[in-house]
Amino acid sequence: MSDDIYKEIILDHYRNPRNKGKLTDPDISAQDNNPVCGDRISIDITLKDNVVSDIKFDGEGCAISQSSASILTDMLMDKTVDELSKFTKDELLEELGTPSLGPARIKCALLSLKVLKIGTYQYLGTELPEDPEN
Amino acid sequence: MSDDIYKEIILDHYRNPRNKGKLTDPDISAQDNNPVCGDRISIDITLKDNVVSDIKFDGEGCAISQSSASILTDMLMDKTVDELSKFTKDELLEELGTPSLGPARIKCALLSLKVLKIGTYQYLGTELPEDPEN
Amino acid sequence: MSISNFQDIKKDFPIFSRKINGKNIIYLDSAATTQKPNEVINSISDYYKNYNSNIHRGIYSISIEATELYENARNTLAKFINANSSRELVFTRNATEAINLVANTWIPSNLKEGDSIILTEMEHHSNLVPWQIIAKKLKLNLKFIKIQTDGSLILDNLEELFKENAKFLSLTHVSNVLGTINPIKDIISKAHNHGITTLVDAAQSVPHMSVDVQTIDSDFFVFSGHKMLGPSGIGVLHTKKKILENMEPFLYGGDMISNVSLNDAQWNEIPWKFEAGTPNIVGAIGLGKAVDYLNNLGMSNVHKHEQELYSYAVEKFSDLKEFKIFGLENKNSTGCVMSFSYSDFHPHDIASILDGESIAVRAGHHCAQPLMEKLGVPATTRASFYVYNDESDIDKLFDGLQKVRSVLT
Amino acid sequence: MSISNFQDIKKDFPIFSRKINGKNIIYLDSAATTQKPNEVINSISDYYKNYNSNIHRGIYSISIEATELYENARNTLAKFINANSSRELVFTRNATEAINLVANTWIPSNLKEGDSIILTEMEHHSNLVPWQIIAKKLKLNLKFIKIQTDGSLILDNLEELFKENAKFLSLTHVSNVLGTINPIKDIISKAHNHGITTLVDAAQSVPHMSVDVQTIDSDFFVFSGHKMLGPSGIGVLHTKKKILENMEPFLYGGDMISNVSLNDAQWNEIPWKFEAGTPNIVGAIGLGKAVDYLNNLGMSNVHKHEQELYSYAVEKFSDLKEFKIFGLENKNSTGCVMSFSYSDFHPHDIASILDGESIAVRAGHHCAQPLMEKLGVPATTRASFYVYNDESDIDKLFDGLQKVRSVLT
Ligand SMILES: Cc1ncc(COP(=O)(O)O)c(C=O)c1O
Ligand SMILES: Cc1ncc(COP(=O)(O)O)c(C=O)c1O
Repeated sequence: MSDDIYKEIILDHYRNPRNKGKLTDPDISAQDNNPVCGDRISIDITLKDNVVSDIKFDGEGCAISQSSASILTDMLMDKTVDELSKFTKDELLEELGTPSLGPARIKCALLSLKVLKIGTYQYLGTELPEDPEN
Repeated sequence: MSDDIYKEIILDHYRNPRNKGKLTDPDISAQDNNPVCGDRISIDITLKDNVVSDIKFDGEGCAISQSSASILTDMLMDKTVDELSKFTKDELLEELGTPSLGPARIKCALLSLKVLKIGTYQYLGTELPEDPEN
Repeated sequence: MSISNFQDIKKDFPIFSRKINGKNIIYLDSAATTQKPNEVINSISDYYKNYNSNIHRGIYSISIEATELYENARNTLAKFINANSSRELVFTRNATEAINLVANTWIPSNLKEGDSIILTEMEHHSNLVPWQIIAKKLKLNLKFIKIQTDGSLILDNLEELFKENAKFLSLTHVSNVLGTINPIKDIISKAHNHGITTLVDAAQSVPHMSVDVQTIDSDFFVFSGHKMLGPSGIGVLHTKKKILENMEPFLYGGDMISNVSLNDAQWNEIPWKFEAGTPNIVGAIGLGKAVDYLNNLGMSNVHKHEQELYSYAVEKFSDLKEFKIFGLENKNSTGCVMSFSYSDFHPHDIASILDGESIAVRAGHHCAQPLMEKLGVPATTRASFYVYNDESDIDKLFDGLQKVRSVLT
Repeated sequence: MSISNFQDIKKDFPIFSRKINGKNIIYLDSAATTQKPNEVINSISDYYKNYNSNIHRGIYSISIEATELYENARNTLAKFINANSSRELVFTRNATEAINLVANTWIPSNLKEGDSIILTEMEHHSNLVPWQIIAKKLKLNLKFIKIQTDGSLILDNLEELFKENAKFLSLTHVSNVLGTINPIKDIISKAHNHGITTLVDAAQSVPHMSVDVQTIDSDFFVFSGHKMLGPSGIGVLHTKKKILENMEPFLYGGDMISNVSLNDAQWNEIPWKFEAGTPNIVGAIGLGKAVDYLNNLGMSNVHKHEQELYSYAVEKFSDLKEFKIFGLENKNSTGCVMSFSYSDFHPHDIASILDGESIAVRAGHHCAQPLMEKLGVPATTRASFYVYNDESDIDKLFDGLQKVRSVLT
């Protein structure tokens, strides 16, 4: 609920996003937007032997949603599909360094995770849980 | 808003209503009810040379509505039709001795006047005003 | 817990310090609306003084706090009626709006010409007129569960009524005229056996007894905040999640949408999909506080308190000449309502003369004209009790009725 | 009257005594909802402490007093907008419900397949989505008066739009995103020439300038109490008497009926015919007090105050690099709203960082997604002003925006 949420790591990724762009022929690909604020994130993943070999995100929106996507994609390199599907929001929020984002901004921070879950469940052919990012 | 409204004249007419009943072949005849409380009043009037020669009321309901009908009919004997149509609520309320009945009960007190107005306007063939009892 | 244990609580309700013509108010009209404890009144001021802001969309602190207060109130209400999830609760203006919401949304998508809606003869106008209207519009039939003069429903021919094209049943949990508690769990279970969807008008039950919507198994369940110590202008519609999710919205506008273009819109999730425009935020928060207050008393104590008051009244009035309590024979009653006739005195005169003694009772048809016809009277006088009433209120009513006789005879 | 003359009034609003992290709240979100003065908050407590009871039907003193307070509030509101009669005013929950009421009652009885409803591209979702829905249901067409990027309506082709099957026009008086004042008197008069019935969404005008529904000559006119110092959960629908009298009711239940049998019902007179169930009594009374407060300030002073604040802001921000006010070119604006973009900083980040300075602004589409598309942005940051704002609030906003830049670059 204050500028405390703009930690150094968030500002760093906001200013210099990693893994930004698209992949051609990704194995996993999904996108979603937050209708309230218009933030938009897409994630493309290429797998090799069921392990993330390349990952990119694209999108636009606030510093929180964009840096969180950048940070998340950084964290997913070399993970297995199973690990992707089990990745928790706590892992992401801890890395962001802002465990108490508050209800208004947490959706921004978790948008990329939601997109990851949508893509992974689609890839696995299993049904998406009600609140996939939680 | 208290028992102060039960003046002696009201109680007298409530206990011994005057002019109660029906007329055969009245010149003016009307009835109405107060949907909120179910009070019901009818008034019959016979005219001779445009003057009230006989008048009766009938109905059921609270002490206020019934005694007011009794008092009103007493006041109308020998009046001309023109006088009936111009009869004011103030005249009636003054006679009732309760000028400040309060909004909840005033409709009971004025029901008979409303019925009189309905009947008189009908007889005259003129349009009833929006709030005939006022 | 004896009646006396609740006696001190009049102090919690500031209106009882007001004097009219030097007399304290003897308030016996809680079935119309209840008085409010300091906790509720203060929660309203507190909201306006510290948190007031628009909810759901704000990024700043007070808006986040206000949203939390509003949604916590929903949680409190959900627990109070033991809902499966707070997302099954929609805030409305009152019970009436909640019933209209169902009549306008669920009914047209699920019933068709020739289908029947079942009601009872003891319904409040709010649980009668909306069904008359939608029945006319869609060419549905209305059928009525009849009542006996003791105020209980005639239930032997339910199977008969529930056969054929019966698709929807709406009935009151507790009668606002007689206090009768209907065996809704049984009736609903039978209705469900026939595939009939059900609505319970709980406007007079939720304030007076503990209820459990999961046990009752109602599909829709409605009540009003102002009848249970809560503020003006807030009510609740509880609906089973599966049903609510599949319903079309009722009102359209801000907050209930997720996405809008010039010619199209998508809806927000439940329950917000049903809350268009800026809601009565403070109403919801105050109602949450009212529930806290009731929980503190304990709903079974509330029920017991009213039953004891009612018994005390019945005993006290048993000697009064020409005094008749409607539905007295019926033992299955909340005890929160006592409708009576007194000699041939008109209820309006009784109420007016009692008002002179600063006693507030209701006179009229209590928005239940069809039931009045059944009782064979145009109107009754109704004294209704709540947590803050005590024996002395009933004693005052008794004295007041003596006064009525002396004035009118 | 200069800006400074209003400065002392922050004291009337208790929320400005609250501190968050040691800082006073700089509230710049009044277009979403306004803060409440002590007079309004106290009138609510006072009602619950002294008069609380159900209205219209009670014979006892507090019910009569409560009814008077409620109906006096209606009179106060009627005078405030210069209605011909207080019986033309229906209390609703909010502007949104008022619009839905018209869409659900007047439209189906008066429009038929192929007819058109005219809107504008700057409508709030509440004045857009209800028309989308009824248009789909009745196979009506929606047509839009377009806007230019300065926020003004393009009015040269009105005659074109109003021809053919145009039957209804609904438009906002003042834009909640840009503050633009639309020339509604002119537009309505042209619409009436074509026999088109009109609704004005006055949610953002009534709080900020003096309005006169007889001069405007609108057929329907709606606004919300919470945006004009009033309580939660109360709004107003004003309708010309002739129209209101001929309209079918919207919601059905207690209080709106005059007579009920099991299968039929007759309606009460206007406006009560449109107020089903126990209304938000305290909401209406509190709104009456809010109007008293505004009348005391004088609506032309309120308008002037906001214009002066806006000018001050425009001047102050003119030097700020990469700062853009939307609709600035438009001179016909209330001055109560300043929507802006700032560099490529996202509105949510701006609002979050400002919140750290205890400054409340709104970020988002402001329930006006179609307008956002027109402006070519997904969202804006919006600062909105009201009677209690002063230059120092704008100075703080300026400092806050410096902070935003330093955090984000
Ligand atoms: C122009 C306009 N119309 C309608 C509304 C809806 O008001 P409410 O949410 O009080 O119904 C708003 C409020 O945001 C508004 O600004
Ligand atoms: C049984 C019953 N149902 C419905 C209602 C309507 O409640 P409200 O006016 O709060 O909508 C009442 C209130 O009188 C009631 O007693």
